[in-house]
Amino acid sequence: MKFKNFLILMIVLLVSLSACAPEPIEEPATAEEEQTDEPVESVEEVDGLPQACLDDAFGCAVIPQGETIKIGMGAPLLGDYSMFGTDISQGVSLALQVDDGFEGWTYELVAEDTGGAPEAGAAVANKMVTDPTVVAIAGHIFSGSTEAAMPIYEKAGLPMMSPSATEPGLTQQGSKVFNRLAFTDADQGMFAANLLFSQLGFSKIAVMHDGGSYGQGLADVVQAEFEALGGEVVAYEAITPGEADYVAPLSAVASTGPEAVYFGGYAAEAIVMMNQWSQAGLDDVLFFGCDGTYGVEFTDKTGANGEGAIAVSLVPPDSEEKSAFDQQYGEQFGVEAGELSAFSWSAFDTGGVLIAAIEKVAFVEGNNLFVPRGALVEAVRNSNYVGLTGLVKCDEVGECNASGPTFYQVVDRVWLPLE
Amino acid sequence: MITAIKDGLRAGLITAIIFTFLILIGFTSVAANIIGDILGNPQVLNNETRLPVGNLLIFIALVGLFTGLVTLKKGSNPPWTDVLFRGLTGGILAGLIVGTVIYIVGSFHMEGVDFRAYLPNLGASQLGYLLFYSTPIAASKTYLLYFTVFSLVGALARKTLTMLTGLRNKLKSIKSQIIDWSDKKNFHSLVGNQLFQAGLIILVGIGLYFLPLVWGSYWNYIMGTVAIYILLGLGLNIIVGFSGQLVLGYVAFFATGAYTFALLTAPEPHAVGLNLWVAVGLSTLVSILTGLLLGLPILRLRGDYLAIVTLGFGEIVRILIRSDLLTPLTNGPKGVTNVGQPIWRGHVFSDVNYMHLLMLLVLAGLFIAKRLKDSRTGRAWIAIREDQTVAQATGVDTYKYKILALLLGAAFAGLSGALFASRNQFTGPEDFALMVSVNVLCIVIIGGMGSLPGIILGAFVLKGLPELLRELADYRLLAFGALLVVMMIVRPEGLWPGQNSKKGKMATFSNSLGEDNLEEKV
Amino acid sequence: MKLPVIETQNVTMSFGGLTAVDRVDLVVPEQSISSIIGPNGAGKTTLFNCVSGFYVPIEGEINFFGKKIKGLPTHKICELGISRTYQNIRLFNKMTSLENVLVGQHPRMNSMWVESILRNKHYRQQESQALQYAYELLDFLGLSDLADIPAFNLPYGAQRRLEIARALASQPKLLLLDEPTAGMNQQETAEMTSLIRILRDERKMTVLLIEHDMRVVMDISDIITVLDHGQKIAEGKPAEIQSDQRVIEAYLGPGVDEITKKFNRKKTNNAKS
Amino acid sequence: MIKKFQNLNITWGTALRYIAGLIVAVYLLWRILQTTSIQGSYGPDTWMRFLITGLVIGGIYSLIAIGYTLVYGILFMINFAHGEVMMLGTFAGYFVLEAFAAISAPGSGDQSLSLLNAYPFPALVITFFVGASVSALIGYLLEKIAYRPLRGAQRLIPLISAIGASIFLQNAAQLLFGPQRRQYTNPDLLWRGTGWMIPVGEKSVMLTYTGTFSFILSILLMAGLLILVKKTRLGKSMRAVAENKQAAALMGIDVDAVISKTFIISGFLAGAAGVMWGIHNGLFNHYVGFIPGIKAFTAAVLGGVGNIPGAMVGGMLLGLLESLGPAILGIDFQLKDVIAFTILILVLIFRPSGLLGETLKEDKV
Repeated sequence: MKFKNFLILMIVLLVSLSACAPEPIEEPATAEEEQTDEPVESVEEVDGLPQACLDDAFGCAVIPQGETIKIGMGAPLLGDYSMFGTDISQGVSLALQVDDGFEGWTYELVAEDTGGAPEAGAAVANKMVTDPTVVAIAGHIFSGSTEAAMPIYEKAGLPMMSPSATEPGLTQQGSKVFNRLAFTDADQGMFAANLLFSQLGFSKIAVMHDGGSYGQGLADVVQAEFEALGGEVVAYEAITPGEADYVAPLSAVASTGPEAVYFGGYAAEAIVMMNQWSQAGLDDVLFFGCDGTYGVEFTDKTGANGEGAIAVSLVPPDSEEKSAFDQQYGEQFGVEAGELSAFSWSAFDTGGVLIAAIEKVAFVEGNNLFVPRGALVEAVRNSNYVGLTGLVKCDEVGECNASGPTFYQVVDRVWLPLE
Repeated sequence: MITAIKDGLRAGLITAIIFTFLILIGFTSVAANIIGDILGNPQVLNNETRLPVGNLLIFIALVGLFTGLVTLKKGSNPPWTDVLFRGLTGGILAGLIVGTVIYIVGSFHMEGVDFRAYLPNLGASQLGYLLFYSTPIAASKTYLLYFTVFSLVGALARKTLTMLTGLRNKLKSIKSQIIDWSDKKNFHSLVGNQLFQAGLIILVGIGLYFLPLVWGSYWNYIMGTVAIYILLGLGLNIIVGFSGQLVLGYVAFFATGAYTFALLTAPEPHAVGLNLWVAVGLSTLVSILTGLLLGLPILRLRGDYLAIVTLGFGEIVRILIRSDLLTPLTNGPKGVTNVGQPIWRGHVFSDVNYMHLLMLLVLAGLFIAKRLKDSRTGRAWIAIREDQTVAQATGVDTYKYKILALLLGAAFAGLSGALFASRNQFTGPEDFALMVSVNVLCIVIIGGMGSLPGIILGAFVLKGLPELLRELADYRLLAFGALLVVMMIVRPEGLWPGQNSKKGKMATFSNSLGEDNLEEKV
Repeated sequence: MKLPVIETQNVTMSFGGLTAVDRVDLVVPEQSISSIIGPNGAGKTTLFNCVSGFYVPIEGEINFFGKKIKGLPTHKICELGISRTYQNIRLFNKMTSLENVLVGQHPRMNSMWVESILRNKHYRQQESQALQYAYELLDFLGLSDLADIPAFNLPYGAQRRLEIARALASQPKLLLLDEPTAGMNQQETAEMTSLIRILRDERKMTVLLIEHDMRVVMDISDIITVLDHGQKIAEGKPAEIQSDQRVIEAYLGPGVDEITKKFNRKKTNNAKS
Repeated sequence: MIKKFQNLNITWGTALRYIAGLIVAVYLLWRILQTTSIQGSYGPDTWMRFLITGLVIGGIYSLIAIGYTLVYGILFMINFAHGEVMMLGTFAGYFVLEAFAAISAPGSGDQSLSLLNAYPFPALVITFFVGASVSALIGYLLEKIAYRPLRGAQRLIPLISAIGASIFLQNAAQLLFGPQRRQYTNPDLLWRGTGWMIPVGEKSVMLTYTGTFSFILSILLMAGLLILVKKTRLGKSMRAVAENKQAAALMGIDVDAVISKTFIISGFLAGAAGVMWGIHNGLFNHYVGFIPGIKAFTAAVLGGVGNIPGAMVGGMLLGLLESLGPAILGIDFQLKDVIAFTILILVLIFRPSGLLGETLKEDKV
């Protein structure tokens, strides 16, 4: 009797297996169907689609009157990386808010929590592509989450503009939709190594990172470039992020006698390290950070200990627009721009770039706003926009920061551009 | 009378604290918005940045009602005057506290104090809304009025409800009928009927086949995650639910499986390019070996010692994966990208195929777990869980069976790890944080220890619910944490307990006492 | 000469300086009912724990049909043919009566976990045999109506009997019963007594029991061993024990005449029955 | 041959255990010899720095670990939310210090002199007291709301409830106070990165004021706790309840009250540790309790969970292992947690009840 039971189950399993098997034969067809899935749905909603939409490879996003043009975002809004997500979503939403809209349609940011995890990044992406009024993605924030989300947006034809995903490999995969404002670790590392060796004249440095993909990527580049230039990297050490005490690894680094310490990582660890600088016996050693360590938080929280530290930012020195943004940001969110993360300004620009691109391709017909998706993907790639971070002009793989990094040094508790 | 006032005051205090907390976390305006959504009220009044006050008032009224309801204790039926007192004292106290808080905060706000440096939710727009865009004193009076009135209404309403005992009894009888029904022999015989069973299975099978076709990619993704977590839950259930060994580092096996698969199929960093199905098998095998490596020395440990050792092991695996030391092998913190996708007859799996594959595996996993549970092996495990010492004296080689449980659990984890990596086409060390182990453990326990349908339910609650709760945005993890606590208090035996567990609460208590007394004081 | 079922030589067990069992020699002949008695804390249960393998005696030897079993893990000892019950009942609470007995049969079965997934012939055969035997045992102990009830929900007397059923399930040669009649009323005690006799006479088992109820002990024991402060102070047939001065002193302190009377009264009772 | 094995009662597990132990021991010895013999390895000043930082962190771990151990000793449950109790203490202390820093000292004509800098030590005492008390209150409420209704349930049930409470508290703190990192405003006297310079060898090593302060305070608190447990009536009843709840209840001890007080004490210590963390480290946010929580739990188990001196020793040992371990073994500092957890596993394999835990009379029973 029991065996019969088993047999039945096996048969069911087999049936479902065989049901599974032949399907991929029709795969090419279904795949295409899937790609044009959403536009087709919108076709049913609207009679007589404009020619531009029919021509477009991905069709159009159709936004009826009264609805908003949505820009999606996958960001760590909860959990221990929530500062980044909160800050960037605030920056982008401010950009959408100050814009006066397009022909009566306003913009709205739809930020979903990823917790910073790649898995959740893919989940959010899958959610974004099901909303037909989402036209572009600001983000994602971390490289892992971006990596996981890219193929999904690629299929749906949603252009991405990340203010903060720096992993060099992201733009090397031939993605049409992915662009970023952040400069890659490779570029930044090269500039940093050059500065350290040629301009500042150091020959012995130590390289440290926080064990994350961002920090490690930078550290590796700096190490390689510095050695290529003829310098000596006397210590290479990683720390565990989120700890209270880095005296031990810093002391170990100090004992090798470096002239400067390069650190790839974020402000939280950099601040703790700076405050323990003299405890570790690194008094006369220069701290050289990256764009993750730049920002008011660093100067605020290191005080006198942070004096002389160097960091990088894609934000050019103070401009009028920047001070206006800083003021508005502070008023609206109760924290200073750059206090939560170093990405407030690039987040604002991300929003600006996307809006500019949308306004280039969108058009109104009847009561609907049409955004041709394929055209938008191209428009973002062809952006030519001047924002807080300077010129935004994407190259053929989607590296959009055209103005290069600016180096800053803490002098009297303020970041001043380094000559 | 004194108890009435006491109860009232307690209820008032509790609500006041909760309401103040909600104000401070900014939930009041979110709740008001939700109410507005439900009632179809406009969110923003025309051309003004002011929010409609009505929605907020409704929310306050609801909280007031809640105060009134909790002034009466469950099952009690005090006289009307008493109820009046309870409702009044509760409402007045809550109103006074909340009103005072609003008054103080509002006055400071009016003088231009910015609270946001410390309490980011007390911004100008939120505070203006909470003050109904009027003066602090007027606003606090409104709070007092609303709380008092609606608390009174709530208390009276509850009393009225209690009065309608007939209705309650009726409800009770219906409830017991439902329970009776499931216990009745004829139901069992119906379920036991092979034809019925087969029909049910086929129906469910057809449903499962068509669901992924109509869901769309988002739900396929979410449900895929749920399915992977069901597999993980099934595996951990063998270890924790069946054999009773508290393992907090289950993620180690998951990570081993995912990384083995990723490294064997991804073009970088090794370009092994192994056949995918072989890689799946190998991942499972490597996970089993990891289990053996861990299990042999440590499975003699008991209870919480085992928990911390396995927790440590999970952390060791994660730290090693992302460390500089193993970066050449594992690609370090960057993770492995372009992990191979399953291919069947030359075609890459779509999300629908994937969902089908996962469903199939979940079914197979359930089948295996069910058969194991009802066998000699399963009985030995459960005996170990119930009383390890006695199980061994009854002839069960506990060490061997504990290792077997760990290995089978690890196999499930390795398999799901491989699927996880292949579906995401990416795997990185951050996917294997301690919280994954904790989540899977929660699945096992929320569903009901050792219960197989419970695991499915648990996986839906744990991985599906947060996705559903996305509507609550920032508040979803808060709500989730609170739900976990409440569920443990209300239904400690799990959502779908395995057989006989209802009285298990007392049983294990006496059991644990027994264990303490074991070292017989001679 | 037949080998004794259990033969302990010089068994000593101590916990942190306190010697619980002190050089005890014990011989249990085959197909007998032997009892261990003694005041509280005399080391009876410790001796049981040594025999069933929970404790490894720090000194001495334990032989089971001439085979050394000291230091073997408890499941090996169970496989050899020693089963036991516990003073404070220890059942697998969440399992039903039937499942408890099935677990008891564990050492007699050898199907592997793979077989249980495949449900091959060997597995099905074994399962059905086990099930049949389990029902037999439940029936034998009057528990067949309670087969599907979780052990925890059973009445006290049934729990005691279920524990014995579980112990019997492995078809042991030696059954160790730790206070089988504790907490039972007169009728239940009588039933238990007759059950133990049946085990010896019909099932050809050897029973070693710890018991406080003197009537039961005197009634059914073939040999009684008396422990006090971990030492064996007397051994012999019931009649011999009753008159042993050291035993009386151990129980009630030295120089109490009343006791003799009490024991004598019991003796007459025994004689009557 | 196999038979002989059986008679020796050595199973494969035990054999493997010892072989693994031997291999690890030989490897460790080799590494230590290697790192210490290399010319130009760390100088005495560097070793001194490792030692100091290890002791300070160890003191904080010890305080948190005691909380785990106290609760475990009485309820046999892992209070997973203990790290969050500490986190709320850190927040409370922060707000108190901010208040002191914002108010200018009365009496002195100098407007820029804050109360904090005018009376640094009274201010710090109040900060510690408030931080610890808030944590104590949270601990009390936690027990009352999340654990007490589960008294007598299966052992895993309170664990899940604790996990839920932990998630709740963490997110509540984020929502209440925002996600940003904050920094303790220390009095100028105790500013981070200042301290005494002690000459060691040719160089000098800084003994920070904050570190010394934290270490001394943690030692004082631990001593106080030991006295409380050993000498007072409450301590005795705590031990009685830990030994046997039913018997204690029969002796007229109010078990619930004792459990509540245990949570209050463990919360108090955690809060003190949280404030210490803030003063010594400075930076914190709602996530600050999680990692120290896990570490302290590890420390508690390392020393023998349920054993108070064990938690102290375990905490100190863990702190030292983290700072000295990688240096001694010549391994990346990134892997310090791997070292710590490996040592934990090794200790438990050979001493299943931790370093100072009572060994069961026979591990079979």
